[in-house]
Amino acid sequence: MNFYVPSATVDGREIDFLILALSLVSCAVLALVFGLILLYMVRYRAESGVYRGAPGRKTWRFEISWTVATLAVFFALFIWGGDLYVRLFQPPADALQIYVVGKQWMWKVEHQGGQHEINALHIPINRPIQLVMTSEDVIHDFSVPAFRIKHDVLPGRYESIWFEAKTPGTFELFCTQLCGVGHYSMTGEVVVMSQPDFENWLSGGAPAGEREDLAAAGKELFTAHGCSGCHGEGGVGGTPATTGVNAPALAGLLGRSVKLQSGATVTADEKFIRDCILTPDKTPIAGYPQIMPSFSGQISEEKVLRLIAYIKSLKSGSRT
Amino acid sequence: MSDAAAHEFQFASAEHQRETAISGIWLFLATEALFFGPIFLSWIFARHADPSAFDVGGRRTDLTIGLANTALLIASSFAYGVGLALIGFGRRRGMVAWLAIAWALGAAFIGLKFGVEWRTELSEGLFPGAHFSIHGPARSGAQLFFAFYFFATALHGLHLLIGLGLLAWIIIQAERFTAENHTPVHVVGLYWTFIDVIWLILFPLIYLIGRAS
Amino acid sequence: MRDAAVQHSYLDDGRTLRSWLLTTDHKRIAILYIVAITFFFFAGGFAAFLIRYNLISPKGLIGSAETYNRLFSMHGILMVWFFLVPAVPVTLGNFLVPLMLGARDLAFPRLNLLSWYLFMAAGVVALYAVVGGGVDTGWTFYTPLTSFYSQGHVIAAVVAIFIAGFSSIATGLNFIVTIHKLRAPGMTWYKMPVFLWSLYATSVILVLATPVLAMTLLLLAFERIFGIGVFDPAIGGDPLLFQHLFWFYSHPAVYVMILPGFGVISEIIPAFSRKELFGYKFVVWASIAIAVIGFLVWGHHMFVAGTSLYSALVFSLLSYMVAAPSAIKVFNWIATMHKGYIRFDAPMLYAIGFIGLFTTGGLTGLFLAALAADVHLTQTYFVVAHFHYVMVGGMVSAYFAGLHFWWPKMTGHMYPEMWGRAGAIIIFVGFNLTFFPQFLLGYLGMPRRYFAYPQHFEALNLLSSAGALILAVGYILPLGYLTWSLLYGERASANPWGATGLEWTTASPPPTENFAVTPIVTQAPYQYRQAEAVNHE
Amino acid sequence: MTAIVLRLVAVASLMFALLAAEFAATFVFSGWGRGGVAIIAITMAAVAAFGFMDLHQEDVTVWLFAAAAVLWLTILLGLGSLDPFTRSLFPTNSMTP
Repeated sequence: MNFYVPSATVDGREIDFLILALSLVSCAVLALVFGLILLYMVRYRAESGVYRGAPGRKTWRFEISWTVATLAVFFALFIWGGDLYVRLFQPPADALQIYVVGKQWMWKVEHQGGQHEINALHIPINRPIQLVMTSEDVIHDFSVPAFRIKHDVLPGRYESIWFEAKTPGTFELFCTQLCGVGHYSMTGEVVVMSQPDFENWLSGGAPAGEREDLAAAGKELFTAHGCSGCHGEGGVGGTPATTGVNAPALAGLLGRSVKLQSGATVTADEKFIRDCILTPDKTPIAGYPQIMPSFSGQISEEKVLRLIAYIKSLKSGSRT
Repeated sequence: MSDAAAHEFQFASAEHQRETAISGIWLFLATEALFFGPIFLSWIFARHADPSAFDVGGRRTDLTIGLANTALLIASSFAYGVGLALIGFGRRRGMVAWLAIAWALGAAFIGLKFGVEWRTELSEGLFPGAHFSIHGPARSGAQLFFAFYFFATALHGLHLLIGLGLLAWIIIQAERFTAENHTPVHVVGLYWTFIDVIWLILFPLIYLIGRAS
Repeated sequence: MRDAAVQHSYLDDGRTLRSWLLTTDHKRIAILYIVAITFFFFAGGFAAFLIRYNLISPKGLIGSAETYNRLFSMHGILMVWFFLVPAVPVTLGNFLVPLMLGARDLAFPRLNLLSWYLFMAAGVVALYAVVGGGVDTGWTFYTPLTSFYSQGHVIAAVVAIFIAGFSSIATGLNFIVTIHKLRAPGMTWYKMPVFLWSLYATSVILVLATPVLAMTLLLLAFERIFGIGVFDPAIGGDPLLFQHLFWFYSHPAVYVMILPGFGVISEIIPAFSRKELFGYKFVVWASIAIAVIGFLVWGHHMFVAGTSLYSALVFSLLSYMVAAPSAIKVFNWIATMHKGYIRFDAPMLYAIGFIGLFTTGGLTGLFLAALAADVHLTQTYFVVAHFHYVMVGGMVSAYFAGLHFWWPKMTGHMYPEMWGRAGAIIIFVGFNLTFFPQFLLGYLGMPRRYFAYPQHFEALNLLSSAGALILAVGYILPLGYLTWSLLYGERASANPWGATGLEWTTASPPPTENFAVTPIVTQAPYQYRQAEAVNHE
Repeated sequence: MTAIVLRLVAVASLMFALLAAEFAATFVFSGWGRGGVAIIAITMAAVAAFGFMDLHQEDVTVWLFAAAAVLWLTILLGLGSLDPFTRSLFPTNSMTP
C-alpha cells in the first residue's frame, strides 16, 4: 500500500508542498486542541482536588489574540493557494494544444495532426501541454491525480487546463464529476513519453492499434454484429425483398430529421443513433415495426462511437 | 375569536399578538423576496450571455398589456390601502367595497396576462423549444428570454392567484373584523402589495430593458 | 410537587392518536419530529451501509452501477434534507425554544404543526421517489445531467425537497419571531442561552436561503419538463448558474446543520464543567457572523467548475473569513473546561467527541479553501471525509449530546448512563475508522461516486467499510437503550444535571403550559457556582 | 381618515408619475438608458414598501426583516453575477471532434 505517489509535474510538486504545509498547520492545531482537552479532562476532573484559583474575568484579550492569529495564518495560506491557482490556469503561449471531448462515458482526444484516441492521452515529456476541453452532453471533469490537476468539462463551451509532465510513465485519468450511470467507467490513462517516442507515436508507428480509423473499425462491427443483416450492406436500408424485414436506411442519416411513432420529430445526431442502438424501444421510428434488438451491454461505448463514425461516413447518395 | 380582547395563551395581550403577526408576515415577505432572487439572477446570467439576442426576445413582448397590467396592480394596491384604512375606522361595508375593487383589478391582471398575452404569445410560437418561431442568429438568446419570461410570469401569476384567494377569504369573513381587531386584513394587504412590488421589478426586466438604449 | 407535575405533564394531556396528530403544543410536535427524523436517519443510514458494502471490493459488490448511483443519491437526499437540516432545530429546538425563553409556546403554534405535516408530506414524496425507482443524480442535482439525461424520479425528488423547504422556512420563521417577541420579562438578548442564539442564526439561514433553493429546483423542474430552460447550454444558458444558486443555499445549509450543534455544545460544556461559558458575547457573535459570512462563500464549491479566476479568488478569501468564527468557538469551549470541575456523563463525552471531530473537519476545510490544494482534493474522497467529519462526526454527535442531555426533560426518564457512555465512545472510534482512511483515499486521487475503483485503493476502502460496521453498532445502540429508558428508565427530577437555564426550573416532563407562573429573569446564563455538588437523585 | 386616503392618493400618483418616468427613460431620453430604468424601478419598489405597506410605521424588528431581505438579495445578485461578469466565454458551436 503506497501512501504517497510523487507528482509528475512541477506545479503538482508545489501543490504537494502547500498540502504539506496545510497538514502541518492542521496537525499543530489538532495537537493543541486534543492536548488541551485531554489535559483538562485529567487535571480538572470533578474528583480532582487540584487548586483552581480564582476564576478569571477578562476574556477579550484571549479572544482578540486567537482571532487575529487565526486570521493571519489564514491570510498567508490564501495568498499561497491563490497565487499557485492563478498560475495553474494560465497556460503559457507556447503550449502544445490538444483537444479533449468528454461524452457519456468516454474521453475522446484529438491531436493537432488529426490523430484520435479514446480514454487515453499521449503527451511528450518536458513540454507545456494545454488541453482544450468540451463536453457533448453533461458536465464531466478531467482529472489526473498524478498531475494534481482537474477541471470540469462543460457542454457548450471550452474549458482549458495545462501542465508540464516531468516524469515518463502511465498515469490514471478519472472523470470526477458525476455524469450518469457509467461515471465510474469514464477512466483512462495519460501516457507521458519522450519527445522522439511521441513523434513516433503520432506518426502511427507505435503503439499499434491506437490509430485505427474509426469509420473502418465501425464497418467491421457493422457486419460482425449483424447490423447489415437488416439494414443492408452499406446501410442502404432493408425491405422484405432484400433483407427479409423493413429496416430504415442509415446512409445519410446523420443530421436528418426523423419522425418517431410518437409523432415527435427529432434530429438524428450522435446521441440519437446511440439511443437507437442501445435502447431502440425508446425511439421507435414511424413507418417501421419496432423489431430492432437492444445492443445495450453487448457493445462498448467505444464501439458505439465507431459505429456512429461509420454511419456518418455513409453518403446519402446510396439511399434507395 | 370575535371578542376584541381575545388572544392566544402564549401572548401577553391582543396588541402583543397583533405585533407578532405583523412581524411574522414581514419576515415571510423577506423569504418571498429571496424566493424571487434566482429569477432575477437568471435574468442577469441569461442577458449577459448574449445581450442583443436576449433583447430581441424582449422586444417581442406586448408593451401595451404590460403597461396596463402595471397600472392595474398599482391601482389595486391603492384600493386595498383605502379598504384597510376604512376598517381601521370601523367602516366594514366600505372596506368590503374597496377590497372588491382591489380583487377585480387583480383578476383583470390575471385575465390580461394569461387570457390575452400568453395566448397570443403561445399561438405565435414564442414558447421556447423546437417550434420556436424566432429564427436567425438571435434564436438562442430569444429562447433564453422566453424561458425566463414564461417562468417568471407564471410564478408571479401563481402568487397573484393565491393573493386573490386570500382577498376573497377576507371579503367573505368581513363580519369578523372590527376597528380594533382586523390583523388578517392588514396581513393580507402586506402580501397583496408585495406581489405588486415584485411586478414593479419584473415589468422593466421583461418589457423595458430590451427596448431601452 | 413532583407528583403534581407528573399528573399535568404535556405527555399526559390526551393520550389518543388524535391528541398527538392535531396538537399545537411545541413539545408534542418536537416528539412527532423525533419519531420522523429517526426513521429518516436510519433509512439514510441503511443506504450508507449498502454503499460501504459495495465498496469493499474494487469491482463493486452490489452488481449494478445504476443501483449504486441511486443509493448514494438517496443517502444524500434523505440525510441532508430529512435529517441533518431539520435534526436539532425541529426536535430540540422546538422543544426548548419556548422553555428557554420562558414562553408558553412558539409564536405561531399552528404554523408549527403545519410545518410537521409539510415535512411528512415531503418525506412521503421522497420515499415515493425512492421506492418508485430512485434518483441517480446525487443530492446536488447538477444540470444538465439532471434536467436532460437522468433517468428516474427527478421531479418527485425535487418536489419532495421543495415541500421540505417550506417546512424549514416555517420553522425558521417561527423561531425568529418567537425569539424577538416572546422573551420572558427580564430575558434580554444577552441573557439568552447560546443555544437560542445559535438557533436564531440557523433560522436566519433557513428563512433566507431555503427560498432560493426552492426556486432553483422549480427552474430545474421547468427545464426538465419542457426540455428547455435557463440552464440549458444548447440555447446559451449557463449550467454554472444552477451551481451558483444551488450552493447559495447548500453552503449556508451546512451552517444550518452545524450551528445548532454549536449551541448544544455551548450548553453542555459549561453544565458539565460547572463553569460559566468562556467569552459568551464572542460565542454569540461568532454564531451571527457565521450565519452572515456563510452566505458569502458558496463559490468555493466551484473552484474547478469553470468560474472566473477573479471570483475564485474572492470566494477563497471569504471562505477563510468564515473559518475564523468557528475557530473562536472551539477555543472558547476548551477555555471553558479550563479550571472547571469536569464530569464525564454521556452528553459531555459526546460533546468532547464533537469538538475533536468538528475541529478535524474544520481544519480539512482549510485545505479545500486553499485554491490550488482544492484543485487536487476536490471531488475526491477527501471532500467526502471532510464533510462527514463536520456533518456526521460533528452534527450527529452534537444531536446525540443534546438528546441525552435533555432526554430526562423531554421524557421524564433517565437513560442508562453506562450504555450512554459506551455509545459515545463506540461512535467516536467507529467514526474515525470509517472516515479517516477517506482523507488518504482522496489525497491519492480516488474520485467520489465511483461504483468500482482501481485495485490499489482497496485496502483503505476495506478499512473504511470495517469502520462503518462499528459506526452502525454505535448508532443502533442509543436507539435501543433510549427506547428501553422510556419504559424502565429511572424517573428524572426537574434538574438532574444541576444545570442553569429556565427549562430546568420546570418539571420533567414539563406541564402543557410550560410554566405555572411566567418566570422573571434576573441572571445571566451559565451562573454555575464552582464545585457545586451535583445531586443525581 | 381623509388624511390617510389623501396620502394613498398621493402615493398612487407618485407611482404613476414614476411609471411615466420609466417610459421616458426607455424611449425618450435615450442617454438615460437602462441605468435610469433600473433606478426608477427600485425607487418604485421602495415607494410601494413605504407608501402602501407602511414600513415607516413598523417597529425595529420589521425594519430588520426588510433590511435583511434587501441585504441578502444584494449578496445573491452581487456575488452571483461576479462570476459571469469576470469570465471570458468561448461558446462552442460544433460539438464533434
